[in-house]
Amino acid sequence: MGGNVSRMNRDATAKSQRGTEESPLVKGLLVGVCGLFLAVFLLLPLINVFAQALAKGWQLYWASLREPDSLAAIKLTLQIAAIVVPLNTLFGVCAAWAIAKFEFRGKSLLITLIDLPFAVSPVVAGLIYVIMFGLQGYLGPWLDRHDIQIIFAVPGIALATIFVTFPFVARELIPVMQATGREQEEAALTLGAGAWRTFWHVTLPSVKWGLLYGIILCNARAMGEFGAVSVVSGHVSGVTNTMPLHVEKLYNEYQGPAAFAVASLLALLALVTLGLKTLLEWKQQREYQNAQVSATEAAVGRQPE
Amino acid sequence: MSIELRNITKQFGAVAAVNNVSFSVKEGELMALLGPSGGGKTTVLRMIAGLEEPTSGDIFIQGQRVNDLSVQQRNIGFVFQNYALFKNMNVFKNIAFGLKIKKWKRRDIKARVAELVKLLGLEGLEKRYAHQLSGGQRQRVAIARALAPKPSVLLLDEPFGAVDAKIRQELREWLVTLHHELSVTTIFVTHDQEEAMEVSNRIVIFSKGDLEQLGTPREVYEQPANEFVARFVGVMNVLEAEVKDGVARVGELQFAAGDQPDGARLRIGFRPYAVQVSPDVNLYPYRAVLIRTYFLGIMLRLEFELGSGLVLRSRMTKEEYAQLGLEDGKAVSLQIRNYRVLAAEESALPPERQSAYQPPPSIAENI
Amino acid sequence: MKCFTGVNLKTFFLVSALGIAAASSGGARDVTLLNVSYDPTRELYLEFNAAFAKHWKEKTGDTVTVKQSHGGSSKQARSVIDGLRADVVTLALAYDIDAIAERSKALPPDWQQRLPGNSSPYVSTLGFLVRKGNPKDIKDWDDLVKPGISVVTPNPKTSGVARWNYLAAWGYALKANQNDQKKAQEYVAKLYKNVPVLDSGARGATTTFIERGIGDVLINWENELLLVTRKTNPGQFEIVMPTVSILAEPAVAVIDRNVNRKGTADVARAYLEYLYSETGQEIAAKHFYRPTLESVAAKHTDTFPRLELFTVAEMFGGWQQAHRDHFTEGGSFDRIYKP
Amino acid sequence: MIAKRHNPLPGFGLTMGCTILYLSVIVLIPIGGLFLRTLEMSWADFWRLATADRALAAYKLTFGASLIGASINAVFGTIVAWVLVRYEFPGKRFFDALVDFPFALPTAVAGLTLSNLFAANGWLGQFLVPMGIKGSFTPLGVVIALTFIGLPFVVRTLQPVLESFEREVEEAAATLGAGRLRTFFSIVAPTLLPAIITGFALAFARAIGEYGSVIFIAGNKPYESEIAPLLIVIRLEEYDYTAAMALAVVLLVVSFLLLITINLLERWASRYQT
Repeated sequence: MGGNVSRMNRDATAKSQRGTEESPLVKGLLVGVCGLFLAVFLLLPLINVFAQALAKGWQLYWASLREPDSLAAIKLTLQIAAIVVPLNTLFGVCAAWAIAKFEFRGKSLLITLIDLPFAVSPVVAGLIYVIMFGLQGYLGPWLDRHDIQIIFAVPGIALATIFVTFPFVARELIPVMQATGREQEEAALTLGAGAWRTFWHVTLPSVKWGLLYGIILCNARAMGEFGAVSVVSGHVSGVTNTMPLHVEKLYNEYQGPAAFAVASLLALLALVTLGLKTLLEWKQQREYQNAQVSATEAAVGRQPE
Repeated sequence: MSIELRNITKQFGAVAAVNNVSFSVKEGELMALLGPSGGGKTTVLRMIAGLEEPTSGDIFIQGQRVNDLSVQQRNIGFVFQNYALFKNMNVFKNIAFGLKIKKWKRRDIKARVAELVKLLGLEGLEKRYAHQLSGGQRQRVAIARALAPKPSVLLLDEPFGAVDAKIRQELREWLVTLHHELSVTTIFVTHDQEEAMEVSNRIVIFSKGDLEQLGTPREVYEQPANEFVARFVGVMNVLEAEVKDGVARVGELQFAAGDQPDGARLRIGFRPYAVQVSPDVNLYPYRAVLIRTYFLGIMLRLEFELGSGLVLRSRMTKEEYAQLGLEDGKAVSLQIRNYRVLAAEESALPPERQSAYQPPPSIAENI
Repeated sequence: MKCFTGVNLKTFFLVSALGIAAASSGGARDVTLLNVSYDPTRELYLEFNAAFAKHWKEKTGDTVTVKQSHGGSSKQARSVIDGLRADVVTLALAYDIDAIAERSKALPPDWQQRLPGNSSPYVSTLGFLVRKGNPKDIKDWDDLVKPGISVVTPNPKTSGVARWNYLAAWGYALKANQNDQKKAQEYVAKLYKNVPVLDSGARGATTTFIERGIGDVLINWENELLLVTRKTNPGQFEIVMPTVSILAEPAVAVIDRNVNRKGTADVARAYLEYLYSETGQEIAAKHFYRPTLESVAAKHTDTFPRLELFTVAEMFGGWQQAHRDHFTEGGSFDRIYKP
Repeated sequence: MIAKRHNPLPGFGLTMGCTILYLSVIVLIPIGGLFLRTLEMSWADFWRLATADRALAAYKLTFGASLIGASINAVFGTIVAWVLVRYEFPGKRFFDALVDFPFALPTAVAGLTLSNLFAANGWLGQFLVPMGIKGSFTPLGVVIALTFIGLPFVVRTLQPVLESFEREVEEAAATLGAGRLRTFFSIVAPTLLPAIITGFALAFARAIGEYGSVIFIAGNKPYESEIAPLLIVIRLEEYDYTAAMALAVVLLVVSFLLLITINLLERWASRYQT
């Protein structure tokens, strides 16, 4: 899911395709429908965020962002991402290695379980942690006696976010690692490289784009999660309000422009994510093309005998 | 004339994929378009089919100008390199597809498909899907599908490119037989000169968008129009020699240089079969040692080192090798019977020249 | 009550003074309180927290930082039940604090007796907000059920104020129909037929009415309406007070278990008690809550017109009873609000 | 779980151990906790809570709106994927990148801006509302939000399939005399269908659980514009933990079944591959 979309075949479509092409009318119509659909559903909402954020001027915009509660929300959001993303990356790499490089019973069940957070409602994700760690839940009373706070504090928010963003890195990496196969690692092993060295110098470089891609998506989702965090946050201004929750709070406080100002930061994050993703795809494509070119050169260089 | 191309040019952006090409194919002929990849031969085929539009020039099929006809209207059969079978249809439905489009009656479709299934040896596979077939079977389904609506011409793009060597040989022979039976005008594209020579009546040779030569297999082999054809069809040794006193020299080899001035550099080309070898070290003008023998099945490839260190490659049959009593390290004498002085440009090719010495009658011609 | 408070405070100050004397070399403490409150009190507590911090600094030398959490009243109570470590709760309904007491046992069931006025330092009532010039000519409850009138009120299932709104309407109808429950239900059912949106909280409803331009009448806290007409959107809306309304008694309490653990019991209690002080009452009035201290209330009679107010206790037999009758699954609200 | 056959690569035990541990702590044990808690209630209680009228209304809206949203995405997503893969037009790369926007945009922001757009005084609402199309605070708003968040799924599932779709197959149909429409419906569509259905299922699965974007734009009226995840939150706020858990279990089971369906679909989609 998410999908690492290959753009390898694009050049093939550049040729003229007489007889297998739609008439210009149909073409124009389809492009128009596509453009209109994307404009209404994607472009307008995006522009609207910034327009509303700046509706009352730059001064108010900056003032809303500089407000202590906003700064605290931004800080907390970054902090959560800093906890969640490395953990999920580590897990993603482990899971991808085990799943992509080995055959074992129950593999498809394991993959389905890894996918589960994609399909589970964020609200349910929050709820299960309340049931686990809340005072009315399983571990709550014990945690309370030992003065450990999980929900309504950073650990709970981090846990809920981990749950929701759990599959991103693993799901991006598994197909990439499967595609590269085992030969490279086996070759490294026959050359006497140790396990760690093999992983670091052989496996990682060949999956780096997929890995980065997963990390970026994971990060975007971690910073933007709302439902799950909302259930376990406690909404304490300046303490447990992440940026999305702060947006909701500001919105409920009649501070529309301020809400949109913070929202615009999140939209900006989304844009940066898209930009990085496009850049990654471009790099990956270029690397692939270079490899293709040198392969063709090698093939052409061979004289027929 | 079944198919005729007049001054066809195809530009992709600034690049001319096909450059002012004219040729014609006779009714019932089996024509090969031969050339290295990127030579423009597939583009020519696609233009005949109507899948590409020529930038300029005219295409005629059975006397009718078809430039303005769409693919659908041209009534051609096209077999794609990767077969392009419809994955969501079984063999029967694949073959019947074109007939359904032409609104044949169901009974007629059944009969026609049965006929083709039999002709192409696909009995029992009617219900299979593409992914359940072998490469050769897919190839035959693709041909059956193309032939079903009785096209006026059959176009095949690298028909044997995707099958392995052994099946390729069978398929070639089978294509010749099939063509013989149906005698439908056929053009096929290949980059394999052996395949072109074995299967076709005539060959068109392309390089970088230009038509280099058109002729029967024998013509293009024996009378190549230029160095490209000579090197592409068959194998050619090329030596670079310097002219001194009217003679071109490389190592101890000497070739008549005609009226070339001293210091001119000439390129000398000759087929491996043109190297004549004798165990009698005095029979031919040059002394050499056989340094290595490669067994290529019925043919052998030999490498001779001359006194100057120059290495020549030659080919001969196993019988000949035995007859001459050759083995690695043996000293021999040799000469180059036929050779050409290659022009500096790869354009026109001067006629072949012969060396002064004639072969002894005991040794067979070995072209 | 007053006396008790006073004694308490005095003792407390004494203890604090000793504490300061004892720790004078070590310097003042930094204390953080968490006040878990409901939506419309943000501005009130923003100012009150600053005042209290100043007051506390003067009295004890300690620095108090009060963190706020706002949300729907029930949602906030639920968080405390699940372990949100509130020192004090200042919620819309005593019922929500009862729920905390009952489910988490974090404070005694008789918490309401610990502070004056049933632990309601300020009260409020409900009013109507209409668009400028009152185009639909809304005057009293009866006008709300006229066809074509669009009424904005939040969802009683999730919002404190929405329950007040609901009970106020019900109570009005009871009074108007000589306690006929059936007629009251008919009236309320008709009223909710005119409601296009049920927001989950008081603030959401106000936003819907003001920013999104939905509805002809907004039923909301008096303080919320005054805030709109006097501060955020002056000149665009008008307040209409009905002849009869309900006396809303927001309640406050110290969450014993949390303050005992954190050692903030004294400051937390002082924080709530300060709400009853003249300063606290003035701040409440400034943010359009009706002060309970007579001396302060007298100064604000033009802001808070006198009208006939009934309480939940007298009309519905207390919150527990009212909740059971009206808001539980299958209660009156479910019966009338079923499209 | 033991690696079958001999495999010389190291680290299976370690990575598998870490994976299972992490998965258990984050996902399995908490979900198990939920189920365990649900077991404390009787089956009759569970059934009563999970199928209360209000819950049924919420499911109806959630599944109905998800179904409509996913269907809209199936149709328009196919067009978008087709246009992005097949045609050249100015701004193509920009639109292509923009397709992932709903993945990247926090759902709360999506809800905020969508409800603002479709409100009576919003950019779109000012034209639509007078026409009687009320986007904000109605079930239609739920559909709009769910369409937005599900948009990338069909496009991104379909794009690689379309890109790897051999043009020769279409050309083959053309040489056999088939026109564009005929080729599309008898050759192209059957090949794309599994990918479209998979994308549809993914969008549907995502839509069912969606919370953040919907609560901003839906009116959240019980029986009318209240989605199932919101009902869970409301039950929690009513201190009704058992009802919240019953609903959560229903949603979880549905999610799990959908995931399995999607896996089967993906297998079905690759049935013509060798």
